[in-house]
Amino acid sequence: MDDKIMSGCGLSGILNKKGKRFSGKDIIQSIALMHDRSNGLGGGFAAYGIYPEHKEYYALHLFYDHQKARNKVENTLEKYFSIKQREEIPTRKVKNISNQPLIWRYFVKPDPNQLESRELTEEEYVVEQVMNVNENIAGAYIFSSGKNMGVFKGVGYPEDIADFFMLEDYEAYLWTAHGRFPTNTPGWWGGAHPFTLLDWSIVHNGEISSYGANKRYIEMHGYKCTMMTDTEVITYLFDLLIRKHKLPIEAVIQAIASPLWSEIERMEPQAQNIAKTIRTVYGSCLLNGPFSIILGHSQGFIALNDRIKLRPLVVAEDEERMYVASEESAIREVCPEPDKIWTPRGGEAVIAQLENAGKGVV
Amino acid sequence: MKKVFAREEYCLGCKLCEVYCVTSHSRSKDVVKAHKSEEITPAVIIESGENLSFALQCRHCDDAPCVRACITGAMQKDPETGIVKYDENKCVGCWTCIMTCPYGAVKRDEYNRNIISKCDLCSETGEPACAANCPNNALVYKEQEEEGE
Amino acid sequence: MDYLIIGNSAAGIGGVEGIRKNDPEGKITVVSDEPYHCYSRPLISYFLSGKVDYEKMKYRADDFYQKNNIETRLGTRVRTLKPSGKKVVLETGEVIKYDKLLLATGGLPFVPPVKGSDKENIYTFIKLDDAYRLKDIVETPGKSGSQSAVILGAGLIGLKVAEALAKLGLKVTVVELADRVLSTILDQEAAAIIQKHLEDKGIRFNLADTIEEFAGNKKANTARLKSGFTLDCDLGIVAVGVRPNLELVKDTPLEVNRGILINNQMETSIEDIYASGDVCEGQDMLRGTSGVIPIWPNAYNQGLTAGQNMAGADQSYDECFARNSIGFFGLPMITAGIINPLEEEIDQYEIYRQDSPGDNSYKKIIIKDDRIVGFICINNVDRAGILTGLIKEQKNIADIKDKILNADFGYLSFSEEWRREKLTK
Amino acid sequence: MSLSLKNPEFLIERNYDRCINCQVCERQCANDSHYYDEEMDKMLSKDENCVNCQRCVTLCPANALSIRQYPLEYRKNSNWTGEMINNIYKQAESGGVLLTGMGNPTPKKIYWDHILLNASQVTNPSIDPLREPMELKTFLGRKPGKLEFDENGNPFPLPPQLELDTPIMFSAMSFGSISINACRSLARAATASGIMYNTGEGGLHQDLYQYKENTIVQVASGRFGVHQEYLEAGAAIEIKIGQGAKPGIGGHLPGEKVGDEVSRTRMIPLGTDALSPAPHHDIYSIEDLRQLIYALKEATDYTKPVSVKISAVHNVAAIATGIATAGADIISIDGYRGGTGAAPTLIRDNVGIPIELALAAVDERLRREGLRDQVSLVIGGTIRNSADIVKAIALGADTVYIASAALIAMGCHMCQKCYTGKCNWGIATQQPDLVKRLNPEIGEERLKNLIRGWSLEIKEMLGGMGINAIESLRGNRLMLRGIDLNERELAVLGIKHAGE
Repeated sequence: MDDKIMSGCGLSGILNKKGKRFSGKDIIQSIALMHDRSNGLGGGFAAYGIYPEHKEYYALHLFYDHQKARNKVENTLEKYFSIKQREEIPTRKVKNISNQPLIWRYFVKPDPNQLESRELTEEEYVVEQVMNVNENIAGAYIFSSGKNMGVFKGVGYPEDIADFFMLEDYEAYLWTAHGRFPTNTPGWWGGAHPFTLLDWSIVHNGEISSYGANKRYIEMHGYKCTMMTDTEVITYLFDLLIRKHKLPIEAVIQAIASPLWSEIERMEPQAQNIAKTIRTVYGSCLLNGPFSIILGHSQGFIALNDRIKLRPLVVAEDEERMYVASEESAIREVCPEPDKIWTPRGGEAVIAQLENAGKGVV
Repeated sequence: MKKVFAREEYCLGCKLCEVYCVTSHSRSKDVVKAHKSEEITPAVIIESGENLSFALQCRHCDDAPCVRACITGAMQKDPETGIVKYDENKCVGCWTCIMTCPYGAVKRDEYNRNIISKCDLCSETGEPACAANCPNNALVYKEQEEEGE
Repeated sequence: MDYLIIGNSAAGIGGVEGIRKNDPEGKITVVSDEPYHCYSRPLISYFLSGKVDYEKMKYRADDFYQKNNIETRLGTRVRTLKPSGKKVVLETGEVIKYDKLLLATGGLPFVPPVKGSDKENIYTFIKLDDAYRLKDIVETPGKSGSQSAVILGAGLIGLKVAEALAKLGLKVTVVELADRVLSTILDQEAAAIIQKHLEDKGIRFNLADTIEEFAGNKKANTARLKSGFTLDCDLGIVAVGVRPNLELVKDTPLEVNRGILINNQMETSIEDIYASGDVCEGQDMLRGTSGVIPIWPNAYNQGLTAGQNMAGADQSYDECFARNSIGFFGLPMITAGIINPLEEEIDQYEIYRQDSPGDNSYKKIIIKDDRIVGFICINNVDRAGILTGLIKEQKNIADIKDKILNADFGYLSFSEEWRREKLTK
Repeated sequence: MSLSLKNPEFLIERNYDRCINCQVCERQCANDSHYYDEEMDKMLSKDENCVNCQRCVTLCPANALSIRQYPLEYRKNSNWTGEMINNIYKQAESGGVLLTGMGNPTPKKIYWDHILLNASQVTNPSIDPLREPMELKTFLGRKPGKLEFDENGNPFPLPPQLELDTPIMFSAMSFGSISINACRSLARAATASGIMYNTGEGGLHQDLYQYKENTIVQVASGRFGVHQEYLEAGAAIEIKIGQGAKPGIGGHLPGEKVGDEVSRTRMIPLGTDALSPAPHHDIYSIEDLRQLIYALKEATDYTKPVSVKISAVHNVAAIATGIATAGADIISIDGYRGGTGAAPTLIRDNVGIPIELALAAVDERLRREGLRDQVSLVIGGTIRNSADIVKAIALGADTVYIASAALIAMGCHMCQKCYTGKCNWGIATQQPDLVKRLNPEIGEERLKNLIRGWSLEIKEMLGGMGINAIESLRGNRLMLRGIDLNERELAVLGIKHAGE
């Protein structure tokens, strides 16, 4: 049983509601402004819409510590998936980035025979295999597993990581970014944000005091917490509640950032019943302690604060775009005069989604 | 007015009310000294039978018969506090108050001084000593209930 | 409203306090032939024996009249009462008009026609002046030890003065026509206890006898008894009783029997004239008859009731019955109500009796129709008021009669319901 | 046997400089340990009668009394301690079972004292409960593993839940073992504090039906006082299989404690011993338990959660899993140190396992079986303070039962003489003059204060951890560290050692 990793952070996100893709320059500029919120020990980005040519395939991003691990993983992948394409993720040499692992990506589909014999949904099958690799193959780590999206992260300041992965060359309709300030030095690329599972990506600033309770709850539901980070647990909670339990997003928010009982008491009867029932059943999902998170998914993002707002979070809207960031300046850096800019209350989720969002969770 | 009321269902018959009554009316205000070196008659009357007991003090009647009967004017009802008190210096020990009190709440001094002993609601400290020290709240200092309550 | 009160003792003071309960403003005048601040008449024997001084005699504080805004005419006798003009004329010639009048003139000593009772050294004993006079005599240096006192009457006054004189060292003999002491308030047994107790303290008794003559020159020196005995008599006191002081009303149309007749509201037969105390005759609640009950609490209560009614209230006092708390040489006794039922009615009564001769204790409770009508408690008088209360309330005690003599008789002896009713209010 | 070898256990010391002969001690001692000697004009004592309940010491207005261990020193011997020797004297004279009262007093390891709590520093803020909301509300009852909504967006109704304002309940203590005034105190305090009290196995006195919303009615092997109206008189029903002080045997109420009211309430003849059978004779297996659970649910129309209470015994984790699958909504586990009322001494001191280990094992097992979020877990057996509660919840409990602490709050001085029925504090007695000594208003007030004080402390500790809702503590073992524990103990508890 390892100790959990603590960290403070800066985060940023930009969505084009029309689904128009744009380069990584804006998000890099925004997160770079909050340089001081991180300490060079972790930076990362999630980008949605970057692989339109492979959009039917799960894009697996992997870190390998060594070739042996890669061989093992590829054996496994070949057994359970059909691999459409495999390649090293292009990077460039950057002064401040060193000790990088081997970084590969694979566009895969589950092997139909295997899938059938396992009697799982395609997504569950993928999750199981991701968990399997991450838990059982030493020196290998799948850090991105969604379709038409990808995570790019590593040890370094976020702007350096962006430079390293050449993100200005990618185009996405949704970007989220994260700069990390961990209080210990794991020096491991997998520990950076965003953290993902399938399409879900989480960037998170905070310290979840309820981590132990959340972790044991989520583990009871078949998840393996290998990373020992809050972010991992949060990702799994969203995955459980949204994908597996199929809860409406409002219910998920109420489970994760529950209203106070005193607020519930003041609600209208129907709302009160809903809130009370959710808290009764999902008390163990309550994220307690300071946090702000941006949950990215194929249809948009959800930005959320802890219920007593112990961490900063600002949201803005301007024409086609929705912005979210730890600091207002990080938004104004790329959008000096937004139509609307505000600070959501604690526990109040900001749900930003594509205008033509149809499928999926929201 | 506020008076001390007994709740027999909780009275233990321990007679601590007597002990604290004596102490409260002592010069020393010390339990041990009050009993060992002062001569004070407790103003509480404790009735006890099998499994039942209660403590009784002067009821401080609105229209107190003892005040009306007192031959020396020693017994007076304080118009402000409602407390029925007596002036030890005026009392001659004629016991007319004992004859008159329907509660039997006036006692003769136990040390053969020709004076009486009765409750003065010693509430300097906010609550008479008997009620304040009753270990089971069998004596409560509270407003008189209205008729019919 | 102008109030006039004639009398400055229990009934008069009761009257003042009754008026002031309802009328803090009206003018009150108190007239008394006695020159003193109101004092406690029952204490005159204590005053005589030196147990209390004048200060302690005062029935109310020095500022009583001032505080109650009373005009006083003390030491001034009322010469005439004129009900038709609603006024009185004082001996000084002053005329005082009144709207409401309270007659609280009290009683006068009853002096039977005993030969020689007008001699210099034969006294009565009901007022402070009487006490002063006696005090002066007995305190004359060198004389008291050798003096012999003869007291006619073994009632309350006679015995109290006997006690006082005995304490002062006089040789005291009490002569009483009845066959026992305190015959109106004690039965044979109780009287014997008291008599014995007084005898132990040096007082001698000649019962079932009376004085034929106080013999001597200007001063009597011998009392000759009907039985033929003679007693040395340096000092004689006639204490056979009091009678209502009716001097002021004898020439008025006020209805009078032995005393002024009043109803329970203390009203006399003339409107706006009230009477209270020893001067009047009220209903005895136990006997159902009208009579004079000359006891202090009665006087005060009647005065208080009269005063309230004079000031517009509608009070009545109907708890009139005999009751006495008295003691001799440290032996207390309390008695109330009917002590000696008439011989012919004796079977209507139940009598509970308890005595313990060793310590002079005696208790007797007289019950009629399951209700207490009278009691005697000697020595152990504690909580006797409960019995008095039961008489007043005419409480049916059928279910607790067996406990009535118990040492711990009290509220626990009653039903919980009754107890709660009494104690939780 | 004219000569008893039993020696006094206690020595009554009286400071005669202070004693005022008020006789309060004499009047307050149901064991006749004090008396006034008229000839000597002195209060004297009979040490051999003293049980060290401290009633006289507490009520003595002159502070003239103290009670000490009787200074009886046998020759030093680690095997044959004074206690062992005295017990043998007792049994050699009585030929009976050694009886005692209250929980296990032997010096066995208390794991609560080897567990330490965490607090926030820098990386996340601690929360100040005096300024910020701090939520202790807890629901007990079965919950669906996942919540489903109808077409109108409303959640399907949950099975019945007990709603607690704070994660503390008064554990089962029967009317009979404790006095009606003790029951009243518990019921009223539970009502005022928004928690539950538990009737124990003695039925429910008519006066207590009014506290229904805050009552758990117990059904035990004796079925004393169990009838339809009784089952409906609680907010929940608890089947008692075992209790911490005496796993494997049933409750025994001596006939002396079966007076009028107890006899009526239990529906047994006056003055007869109320002996609960060791097992439920309709439960010889887990499937029998299931039948009883559903019989009770049927009887109450599925409106009340059903709890099953067991002693913490060796294979408690497996048993608890069985209970969960048998349909219980709440599992209640009573540790071997716990106990109120009477028990055979050697059973109390030697049977069962510590609640801390049982709790850790059960919570872990239920999680492994995927059942923990569906069933509620209540534990008891020496919860001595609020820190014990915080540790219990962090180990995995939903809420705790307290009984000894509740009795102590009402005045119990742990003299362990519950079985005599002569409790001088009016708690474990049916003697009317003694029962009266516990004024339920005072009992209620003291219990309310205890619950309030402990709740405030729980809030302080939660706030220190940076948590503002009790559910975030539940099972949060990362908030715990062990000290002076070996690897096995740490592993069973599922916590790390301090410094790790």
